[in-house]
Amino acid sequence: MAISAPGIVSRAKPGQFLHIKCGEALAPFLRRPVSIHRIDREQGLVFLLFQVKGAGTSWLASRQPGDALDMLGPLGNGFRTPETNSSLLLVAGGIGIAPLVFLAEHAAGNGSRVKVLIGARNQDHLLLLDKLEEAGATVRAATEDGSFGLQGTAIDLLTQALQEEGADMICACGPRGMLVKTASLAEERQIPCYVSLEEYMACGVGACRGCVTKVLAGDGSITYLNVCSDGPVFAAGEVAW
Amino acid sequence: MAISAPGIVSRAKPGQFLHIKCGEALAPFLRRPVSIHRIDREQGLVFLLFQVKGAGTSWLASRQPGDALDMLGPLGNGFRTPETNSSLLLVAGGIGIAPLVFLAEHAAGNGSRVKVLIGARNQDHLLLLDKLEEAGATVRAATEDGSFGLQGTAIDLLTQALQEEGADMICACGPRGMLVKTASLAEERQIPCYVSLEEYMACGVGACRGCVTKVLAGDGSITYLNVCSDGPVFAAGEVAW
Amino acid sequence: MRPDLAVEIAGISMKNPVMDASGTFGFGTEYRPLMDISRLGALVTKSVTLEPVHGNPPPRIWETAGGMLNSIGLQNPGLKSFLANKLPLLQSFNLPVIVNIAGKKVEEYVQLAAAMEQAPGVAGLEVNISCPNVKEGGIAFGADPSSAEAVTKAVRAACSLPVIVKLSPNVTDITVIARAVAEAGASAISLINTLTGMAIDHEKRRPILGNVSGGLSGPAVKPVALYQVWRVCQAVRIPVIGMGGIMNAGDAIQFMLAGASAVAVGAANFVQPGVMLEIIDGIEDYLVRHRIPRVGQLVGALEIS
Amino acid sequence: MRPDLAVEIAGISMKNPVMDASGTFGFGTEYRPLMDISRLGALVTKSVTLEPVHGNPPPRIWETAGGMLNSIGLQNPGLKSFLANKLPLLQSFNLPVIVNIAGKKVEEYVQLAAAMEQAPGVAGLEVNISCPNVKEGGIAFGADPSSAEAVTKAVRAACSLPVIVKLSPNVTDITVIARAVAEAGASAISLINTLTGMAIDHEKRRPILGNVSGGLSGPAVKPVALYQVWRVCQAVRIPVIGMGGIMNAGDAIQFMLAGASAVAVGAANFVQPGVMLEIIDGIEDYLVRHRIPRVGQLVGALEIS
Ligand SMILES: Cc1cc2nc3c(=O)[nH]c(=O)nc-3n(C[C@H](O)[C@H](O)[C@H](O)COP(=O)(O)OP(=O)(O)OC[C@H]3O[C@@H](n4cnc5c(N)ncnc54)[C@H](O)[C@@H]3O)c2cc1C
Ligand SMILES: Cc1cc2nc3c(=O)[nH]c(=O)nc-3n(C[C@H](O)[C@H](O)[C@H](O)COP(=O)(O)OP(=O)(O)OC[C@H]3O[C@@H](n4cnc5c(N)ncnc54)[C@H](O)[C@@H]3O)c2cc1C
Ligand SMILES: Cc1cc2nc3c(=O)[nH]c(=O)nc-3n(C[C@H](O)[C@H](O)[C@H](O)COP(=O)(O)O)c2cc1C
Ligand SMILES: Cc1cc2nc3c(=O)[nH]c(=O)nc-3n(C[C@H](O)[C@H](O)[C@H](O)COP(=O)(O)O)c2cc1C
Ligand code: FES
Ligand code: FES
Repeated sequence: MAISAPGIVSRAKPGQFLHIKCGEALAPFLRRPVSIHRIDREQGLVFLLFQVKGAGTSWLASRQPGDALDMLGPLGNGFRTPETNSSLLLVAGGIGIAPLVFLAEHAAGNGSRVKVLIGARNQDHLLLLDKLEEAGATVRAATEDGSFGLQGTAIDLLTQALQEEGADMICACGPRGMLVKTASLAEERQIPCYVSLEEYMACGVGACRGCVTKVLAGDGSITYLNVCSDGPVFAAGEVAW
Repeated sequence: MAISAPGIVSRAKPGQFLHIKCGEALAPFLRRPVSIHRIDREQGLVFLLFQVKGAGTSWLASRQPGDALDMLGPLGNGFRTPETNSSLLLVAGGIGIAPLVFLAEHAAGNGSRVKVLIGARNQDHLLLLDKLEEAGATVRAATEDGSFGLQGTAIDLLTQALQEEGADMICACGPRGMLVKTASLAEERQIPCYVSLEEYMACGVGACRGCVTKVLAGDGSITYLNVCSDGPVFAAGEVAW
Repeated sequence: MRPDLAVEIAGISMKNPVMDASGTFGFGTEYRPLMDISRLGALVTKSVTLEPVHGNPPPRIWETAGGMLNSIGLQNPGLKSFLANKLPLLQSFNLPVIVNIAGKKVEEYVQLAAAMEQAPGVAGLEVNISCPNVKEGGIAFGADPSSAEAVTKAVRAACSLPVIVKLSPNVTDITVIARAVAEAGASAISLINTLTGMAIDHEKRRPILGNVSGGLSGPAVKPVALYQVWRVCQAVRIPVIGMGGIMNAGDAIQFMLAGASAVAVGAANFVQPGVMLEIIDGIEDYLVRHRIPRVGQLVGALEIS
Repeated sequence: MRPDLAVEIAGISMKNPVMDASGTFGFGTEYRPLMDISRLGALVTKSVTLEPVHGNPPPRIWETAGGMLNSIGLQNPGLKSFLANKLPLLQSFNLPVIVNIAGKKVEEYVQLAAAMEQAPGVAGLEVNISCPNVKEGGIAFGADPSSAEAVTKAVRAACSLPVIVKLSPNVTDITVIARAVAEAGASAISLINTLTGMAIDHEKRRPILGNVSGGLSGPAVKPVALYQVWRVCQAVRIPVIGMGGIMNAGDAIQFMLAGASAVAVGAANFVQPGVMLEIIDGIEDYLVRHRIPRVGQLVGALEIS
């Protein structure tokens, strides 16, 4: 889905999200967080990629060309910009690919070597291979049923990739289980790793403290940070999984 | 709005209504009662005529050809069928014309002489004069601003009509104030008079007792009857205004 | 193998755990043209009082966000007419009939209970001590543990029918009331009745309901209902019938997981007549999908870590 | 002539009757990029406690029909950090700042009150005796008239700031609590805090919130809130700040007609940041349209026949 939103585009960073009012009246009540999937700076377009899950996303999916959308954003911290010429591994599970495409395009444009590892249930869920390669990224895919690429998961791809070559930075988005494994593989090899988390959200701007995730403070104590405003991207080592 | 509903059409009587689920999810919560405006027996079509007032009717107005509608009905008692060859005065205030068109067509088809008196705010609110005349009814109109017909109200038309000729039966639908006056004019002249009432409704089928109107029982005591199942049409003399 | 949906509440055997919530299904006959009523687990009547009650002045209904207010005021034809005109028809459904009774004084509950005991085909009583829409009695009995206890004891003594006491959610601690009625001999508890609320027309600067205040029900109150059912189920050992905002099978299962042995469906009937049958089917599907042989295994199966 | 929107609550002068509901607007700064905060009548902080509070485990938020559950658990940086890091920024808005305080013991409320009295730029206190999401204190104080009275008396004695006591709707008779705090010296009352509720994931057979139960707010609770505000306004003479499900100017006016002198907006901020400014404008439009010169004339102007 492409939306004209020059104001958002001009400020958008990879890993940030939009908080979208779905439905005309009170149902659904709360906004829905959706990552910025890609942007087109020249045309002032922001792209979304989302899975229809419930009332909010199915309303969103039924928008017609020309409809207006009420979106807050860009929100959140976004991924740390990789240093130029560094080598980057992006690990995507399912719809977790959404924000990583923006990051891949951004980093590749910055001169980084970007390899994207995508795990999906089957071929139908494998999205955007072409777009990523166009942007200059290398892509490896795995499907659970083996219908495309490796039969296995994004974690299998990551294990393989790390054996082959290593990386300066790993960024991941996907199911929590995948993030946990990514974090531990990265830690084993001491590679800086960033993960994008999800939590139910109300305000989206850090006011309500509804979207917290448990983190380890520097002194080892445990505290809660907002996924919406302190995240959604966290250093993997900081998260109390 | 025309809806294909052969099951409803085959049982529909003038004055009955449909109870319509508006909106896909929980908002709006309750169904909306809308009169059967006309039917086309051959094609199995039921027609609705409604004013957009709030969430329910605006959702209804935005339906597209081919959409499905969840409708209960026909519900309610409907108007008493006039005797053949009787003379009938129908008094409509604003959108109150909706059920009276079905009645006019039905009664005219039955050989009755039907005169329809329509009061509206202005010309734009004057609906369906042609359709009524086509059906064989005589039509008199009044607008508050004088932009069409008499400058005045449906009650002015009724007063005039009663002076000119009298009637065997009066049926009215419209704002409560208009119904009260119609009832008292009818009573003065001892003409049987039936009014169609409105009340907020929940079930629409007589189960919840939410839609009651105050009536005078035969013994002079006051009680509450359901507009949905005992009405919406009541003998004017029965209603405790 | 099809899962077993049957439940027994206070000696009343039901072929499934789904019934209507009192007052939303009239005396059964109103919905007959629209659905196969005999498929229900039980049928609960509108509240019956000793004398006929005219109820509150209209408007009595108002739609709210995710729910509705009502201020019917227990309009019903009274005991005599109920026995003569309504009960015979109810029996034709071939279902356990639970008669909901309401009174202004303990003595009225007693008379009603005694009369129902004599009447043919009454499977049990639901004692409404929680109606927010009447001036005397009603909620007053349900708001105070000692009067709740008094009504329950008196009804218990007046008949040998199963006595289900229906509680009001408008209290500080519902477990106190629940324990009081359990100790007073209630066979089961049902909850929640409506939450007291009001609506205002700001353009006219007047209350919308003729009775000023009314009772809130529908999905808007489901979180409150689930919480109170869960708390009551932990506080007492008698079976609980859960209700408040149930719109579909998922909602019904949530109440059972919270501890309810059966569920009642209210406002949803207005939105979708026949929804109770879909709920029965949906519960069965869920049991099949989760390979659970008996619906009773859901009761209180909520896992709290 | 433009109507006069100014109100005075317990000595706090506000240029209009609209403020945020505690906990839905953080400490003010979070919404600064999205709206002109200085247009509000007053700013109410998230609850501040003596020591930092981490709050409840996630999930803490769940959407419900017409509203939401939250189980934040009073997460806040504690008094010291509040005074050092939050209060100075709050002052920059040039608004009356009302600090919401919460404690586990009466003594904690007292210490908080005394500290706020010393702090520069605190216009008044809102005393939260109604949080359903903490194990100790919170709602326990608001559920019982004598403990509500004790907290109020102690805070009243500990400082000379206006003391607004925030009540819980989860009680049998809110007028009893309202009278108790009024007699104990409260300058004003605010209500409602959230209704206790819960949500269950029936597929996983687990509670959805990490804390199991949470507080319900949003339009779903508006009928309950309006009713309780109306009742409290008839029971006490001190001013009332009304809240619970206010989404637009019409809702706000309904609360004022029911007797509230000012209103607070909670969950609506999440749905539409800036909604409070639209509410202020909408109230002004309403007054113009109805030719009412002062907003105060709406207070309690509900006509009941
Ligand atoms: C920062 C962030 C970025 C996201 N980006 C994307 C994206 O680019 N593409 C995409 O398909 N999905 C994304 N999600 C998940 C997306 O927000 C949910 O799928 C969506 O909110 C579901 O709403 P619904 O009404 O369709 O489903 P329902 O299940 O009906 O939603 C019910 C409630 O749960 C919340 N909820 C449900 N699932 C999630 C979830 N995974 N995360 C947060 N809240 C949830 C909803 O917001 C709503 O409040 C993102 C989530 C977060 C937190
Ligand atoms: C028997 C009957 C037949 C009707 N026939 C027609 C018709 O043919 N054409 C037409 O335009 N209107 C008709 N109405 C009125 C129509 O039902 C309302 O205009 C409609 O319900 C408004 O819904 P809303 O969501 O658009 O407005 P809202 O004002 O948002 O509705 C809020 C609530 O009030 C109820 N409500 C509001 N106005 C009325 C009303 N006048 N009568 C009953 N409930 C109301 C709604 O059903 C809803 O529950 C009829 C009403 C009744 C009782
Ligand atoms: C229109 C209406 C009438 C009701 N009448 C009664 C009644 O007579 N006796 C009673 O015990 N409860 C009555 N109730 C309460 C319901 O039985 C039920 O407890 C409540 O509505 C919550 O369920 P729901 O959210 O599914 O509607 C009534 C509810 C509604 C909506
Ligand atoms: C996310 C959230 C956090 C809240 N935190 C507090 C709090 O810290 N202190 C407090 O007194 N009330 C708190 N409340 C209650 C609100 O101030 C308000 O009383 C309630 O939400 C009803 O208003 P609403 O329906 O407009 O949200 C909180 C409410 C929400 C939704
Ligand atoms: S959603 Fe409110 S703090 Fe993150
Ligand atoms: S709407 Fe239920 S009885 Fe008429």
